[in-house]
Amino acid sequence: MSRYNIRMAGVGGQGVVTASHVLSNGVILSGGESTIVPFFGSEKRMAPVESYVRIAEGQLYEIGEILYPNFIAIFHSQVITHGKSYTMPFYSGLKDDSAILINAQHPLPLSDDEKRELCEKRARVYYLPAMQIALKHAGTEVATNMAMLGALCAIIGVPDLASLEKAVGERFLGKGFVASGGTASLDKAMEKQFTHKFELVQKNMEAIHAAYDFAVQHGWAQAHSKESDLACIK
Amino acid sequence: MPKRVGSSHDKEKVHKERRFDMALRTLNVAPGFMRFMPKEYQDLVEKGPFGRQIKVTDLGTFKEVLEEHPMCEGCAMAFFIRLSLAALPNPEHTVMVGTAGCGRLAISQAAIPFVYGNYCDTNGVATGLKRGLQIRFPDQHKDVVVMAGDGGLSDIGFSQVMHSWFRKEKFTTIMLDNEVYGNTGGQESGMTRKGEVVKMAPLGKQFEKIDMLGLAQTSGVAYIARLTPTNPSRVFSTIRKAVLIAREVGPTYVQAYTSCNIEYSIAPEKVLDDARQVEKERYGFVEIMSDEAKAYLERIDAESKA
Amino acid sequence: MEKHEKQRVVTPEYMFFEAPRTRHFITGSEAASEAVRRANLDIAIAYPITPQSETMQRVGDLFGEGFLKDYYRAEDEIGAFSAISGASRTGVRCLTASSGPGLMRGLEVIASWPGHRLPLVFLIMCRVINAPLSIQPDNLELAYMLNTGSVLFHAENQQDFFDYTLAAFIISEKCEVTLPVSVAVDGFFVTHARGWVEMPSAELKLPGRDCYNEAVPMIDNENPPIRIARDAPIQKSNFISYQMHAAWQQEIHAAQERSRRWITRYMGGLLEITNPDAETIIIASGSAVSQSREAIRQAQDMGHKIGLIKIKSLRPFPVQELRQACQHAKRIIVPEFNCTGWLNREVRATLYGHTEAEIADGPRVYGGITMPTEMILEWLLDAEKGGQ
Amino acid sequence: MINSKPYRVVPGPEGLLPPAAATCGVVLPEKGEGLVLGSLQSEQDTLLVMARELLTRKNPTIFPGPLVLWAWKEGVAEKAASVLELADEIPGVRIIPMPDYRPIYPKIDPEAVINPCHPNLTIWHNKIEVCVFVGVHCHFANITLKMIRAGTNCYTITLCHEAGHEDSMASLPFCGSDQVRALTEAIRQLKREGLRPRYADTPGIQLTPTQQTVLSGLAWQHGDGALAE
Repeated sequence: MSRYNIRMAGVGGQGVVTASHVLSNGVILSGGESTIVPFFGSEKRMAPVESYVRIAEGQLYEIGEILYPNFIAIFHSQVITHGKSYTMPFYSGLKDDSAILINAQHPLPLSDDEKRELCEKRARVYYLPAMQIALKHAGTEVATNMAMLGALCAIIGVPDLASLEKAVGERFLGKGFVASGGTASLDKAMEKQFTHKFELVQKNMEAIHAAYDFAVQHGWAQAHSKESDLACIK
Repeated sequence: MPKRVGSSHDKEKVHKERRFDMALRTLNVAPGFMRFMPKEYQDLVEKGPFGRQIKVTDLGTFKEVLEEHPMCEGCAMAFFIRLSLAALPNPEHTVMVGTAGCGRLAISQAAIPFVYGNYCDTNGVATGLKRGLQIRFPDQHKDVVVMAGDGGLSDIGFSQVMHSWFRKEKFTTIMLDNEVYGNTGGQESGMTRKGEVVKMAPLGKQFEKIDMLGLAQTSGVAYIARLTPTNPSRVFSTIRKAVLIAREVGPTYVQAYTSCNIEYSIAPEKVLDDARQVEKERYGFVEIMSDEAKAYLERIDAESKA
Repeated sequence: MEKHEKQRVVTPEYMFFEAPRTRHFITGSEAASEAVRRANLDIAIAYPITPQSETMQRVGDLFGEGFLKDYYRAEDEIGAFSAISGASRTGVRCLTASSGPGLMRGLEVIASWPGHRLPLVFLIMCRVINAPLSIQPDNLELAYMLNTGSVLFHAENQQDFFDYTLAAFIISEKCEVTLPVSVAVDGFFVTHARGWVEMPSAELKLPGRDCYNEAVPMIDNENPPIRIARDAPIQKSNFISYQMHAAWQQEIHAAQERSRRWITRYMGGLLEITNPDAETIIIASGSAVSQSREAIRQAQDMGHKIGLIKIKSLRPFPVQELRQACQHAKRIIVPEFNCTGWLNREVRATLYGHTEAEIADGPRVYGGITMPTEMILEWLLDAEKGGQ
Repeated sequence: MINSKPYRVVPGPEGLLPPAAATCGVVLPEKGEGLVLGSLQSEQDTLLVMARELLTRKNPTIFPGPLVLWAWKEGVAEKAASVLELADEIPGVRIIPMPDYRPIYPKIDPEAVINPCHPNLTIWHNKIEVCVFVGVHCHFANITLKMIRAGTNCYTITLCHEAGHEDSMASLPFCGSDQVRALTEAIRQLKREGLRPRYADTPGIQLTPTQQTVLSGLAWQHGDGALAE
């Protein structure tokens, strides 16, 4: 298992922190080690949220924000277009030969400088229509975070989908999880949408699978990463 | 009618009036710099509420001191704050004081000096501000307005609120009462209703909502009001009275129901329906004024008509 | 006409150095209030606690006489310190004071003053911190003050208390400083004891606060910008980088550094050295300096030459000066009136790698007792023996 | 002695945050002196360094703060005029104000303002490699200067009304309109001596795209300055 330092960035209410918990737990269930740390401000509307996931085979000692990620997942285009990112630009600190997964149907209008810098870093940039996938397969855009997880999982190759499914189940069915702030309220709202919590898990998994397949079909999976994904070619 | 700033003649007139007022000089863009100013400042200078009387019917015709803010969609508190700031009789001579809580996210974006100190300190800081301004500008009304949440004023800041009232400090205290600690994620406050199950009240709140109105009366607060944001013109007149009476008579207190639609699960589009219902069932509109305050209001009303 | 209107405004230089002075035998509390009388103070906010009360009730009398424009007794220390912070934001000259447990109660507010860039003077009459309760002198509370960002002086005696307090107002309001200045003194030993104090005429006063020439805008609606949210936005988010908070903290400590120039100009330096060429040196602050002076006299009678470094300013700390002064030292002792030895730690951290001297871990007294000169002498002689 | 070498305040980027120069032994100049890269110089030498940097570095920009943007007391209009005169001598210069210090929601427009909460957005976006701060309250200037040094290669110049700034590369204290005009004169002197400005072909002040949009969108603005005294 490779070492991953994943920076997830989005806005309040998108489930960035939830996604990071599920991913991290999935890695642990699959036998790896992982830690997460979330950060959010106290603005209420469209507030930037970041969560950092570290993945490794052995024990993890580091704490805190990931300033030098080798994977960035952008859950909302405003992270880029409105600078809703704790560090500017959104790819600040990105290591060479890393990947960026962005929730957007179409490539975002990056500036020439941004394109050049990403090119110099040999960054692979993937645009995933995560919200559309969520709507289509889970019937709610609240599952956008799950679609992001599916594609992320396909790109880096961990965790396996069975472990991820287990992690989703633990998150929504388990009793041990302590949600903070407005997340608990959102959970309640989500639960009302589905007759059974199991259905909620199932729908989430459908979003994950669909996005996973999308990534694989587009050749994003680690084993198949293509030169043509590099930012400088796009 | 509000004074519209359109023709150069009007502009000149507004400008002349402003010359006599130091505060308005801070609205004079230095010669040659207007074209470099951001649009919002150009608008504030040209179409802002400074140095003129604003009525509730003027909303939408002038550049408000508060527009963009980072509070939740549909937030009743943000709506109430917007109305209150528009209602200030002299925004160009007003200082706002806030503390931890959702409200300050909006108040700090307004074009009015805003002080954010520490936990519990609003009414102490306001006391110092009012007295300091009184020393420096004995002949000019400087309005100090505390605007903070139920937790900030009835729990952690309670002692300073009460003592500012005992000392008869001449400023206004406005409580944004959402009956919960909204900013920290929904914990019980002293203003939460008895029996509500919220965070840190796992068995439901064990005691009654604190009777701040009763305490204000006992403390001799000159003007006391309780309202909901259902009626903008009432909000306007209440805030206006509270600020004016605090200038001459004594401390004033306004308590506004500003629901937390997140923690109490109110759909954004139902926020005002909820406020109407709460107003009808239990919050009402209450106004308690001392005789001195009444006489003062009558006097300034007569003066303005004369 | 109010009393303060009859006073003549003189420059700080004239007040501190040139004005003729007369000698008075007065208590530390009287010395502090006499400084206030000449300080052109606008407002003081008080809350009683022993041994501070004598000073602040005298300041209340000054208000009664018309030397101040406003004064009141607050509900508690947090109320007093919060209110004085509001007053300071409006540009008036401000004073408050406290002791031991009161200081601890108000510490949240005290530690926020520098970040809010609030010029004001805070008098500290040191007293034991609870528990167990005592009203006696012990300066442990200064350990907590060291990291608040406030400029911090430690006065030795009544004369210092007068001089440092007057200087504090001027230093606090310098644009590049714009910080609270705290003047500490050991309770009872100074506040309630008499000493000779030389003072300029009470008909003189310092120039008033020049608030539009400070590091931040005033909250008075008379100076730009019209949108003033000058207190630190505390959130980490898109529009406020973490860097702002970090740079803000740096700036507080940089401002403290900038006060060095004014401490040197108005107080003759951050430290004061006696017998600079001695190999055995006492480093002390506050009342411990007076005790050390006597111990040095006794040692001299016994044929020992001992040096003394009096630390006047704890923040900023006289780092370079102390290193310079201790270059040839062989033995150093640090007498203190507190249990934890905060000055000792400061000294060790400052001198590490800059001196060959042995630094003794004491002597110390605490809990409300003075340090007998015999105790200092004993440590000195021990140090000399150990060093041989 | 450890660290006996004088600390130099050079352009960044320095990484997360450089130390405050004041805590590294850099002291503020007296009247008649200036600071260049952390060391004391005569006022005239300081002005010449500032002038050279302004004429030769990329995208020179003036950041006027509230104390010069608003004609709130005697002398400000005069100082503002001197700042515009200075701008007129720097070909290709832009003027981007710092009208206040609040955290701006929802977004800082880097073509409209520079904000102390995130000054580098403006420096990066406009690729500013030399700038002048004038009329900014010292506290906010200082934190801004440190962040700029942390994250950009911008050469910072401060014309301070008060005691000056250790964290800018070149700083002049006690600057009234006379000192601003002295800088303008230093620029003229360098030009006379044959220094060809980097943007010699684009004389005058350049408006940012946002400023152009605002200007063209609002007819009443053409009477610029009409409101001022």
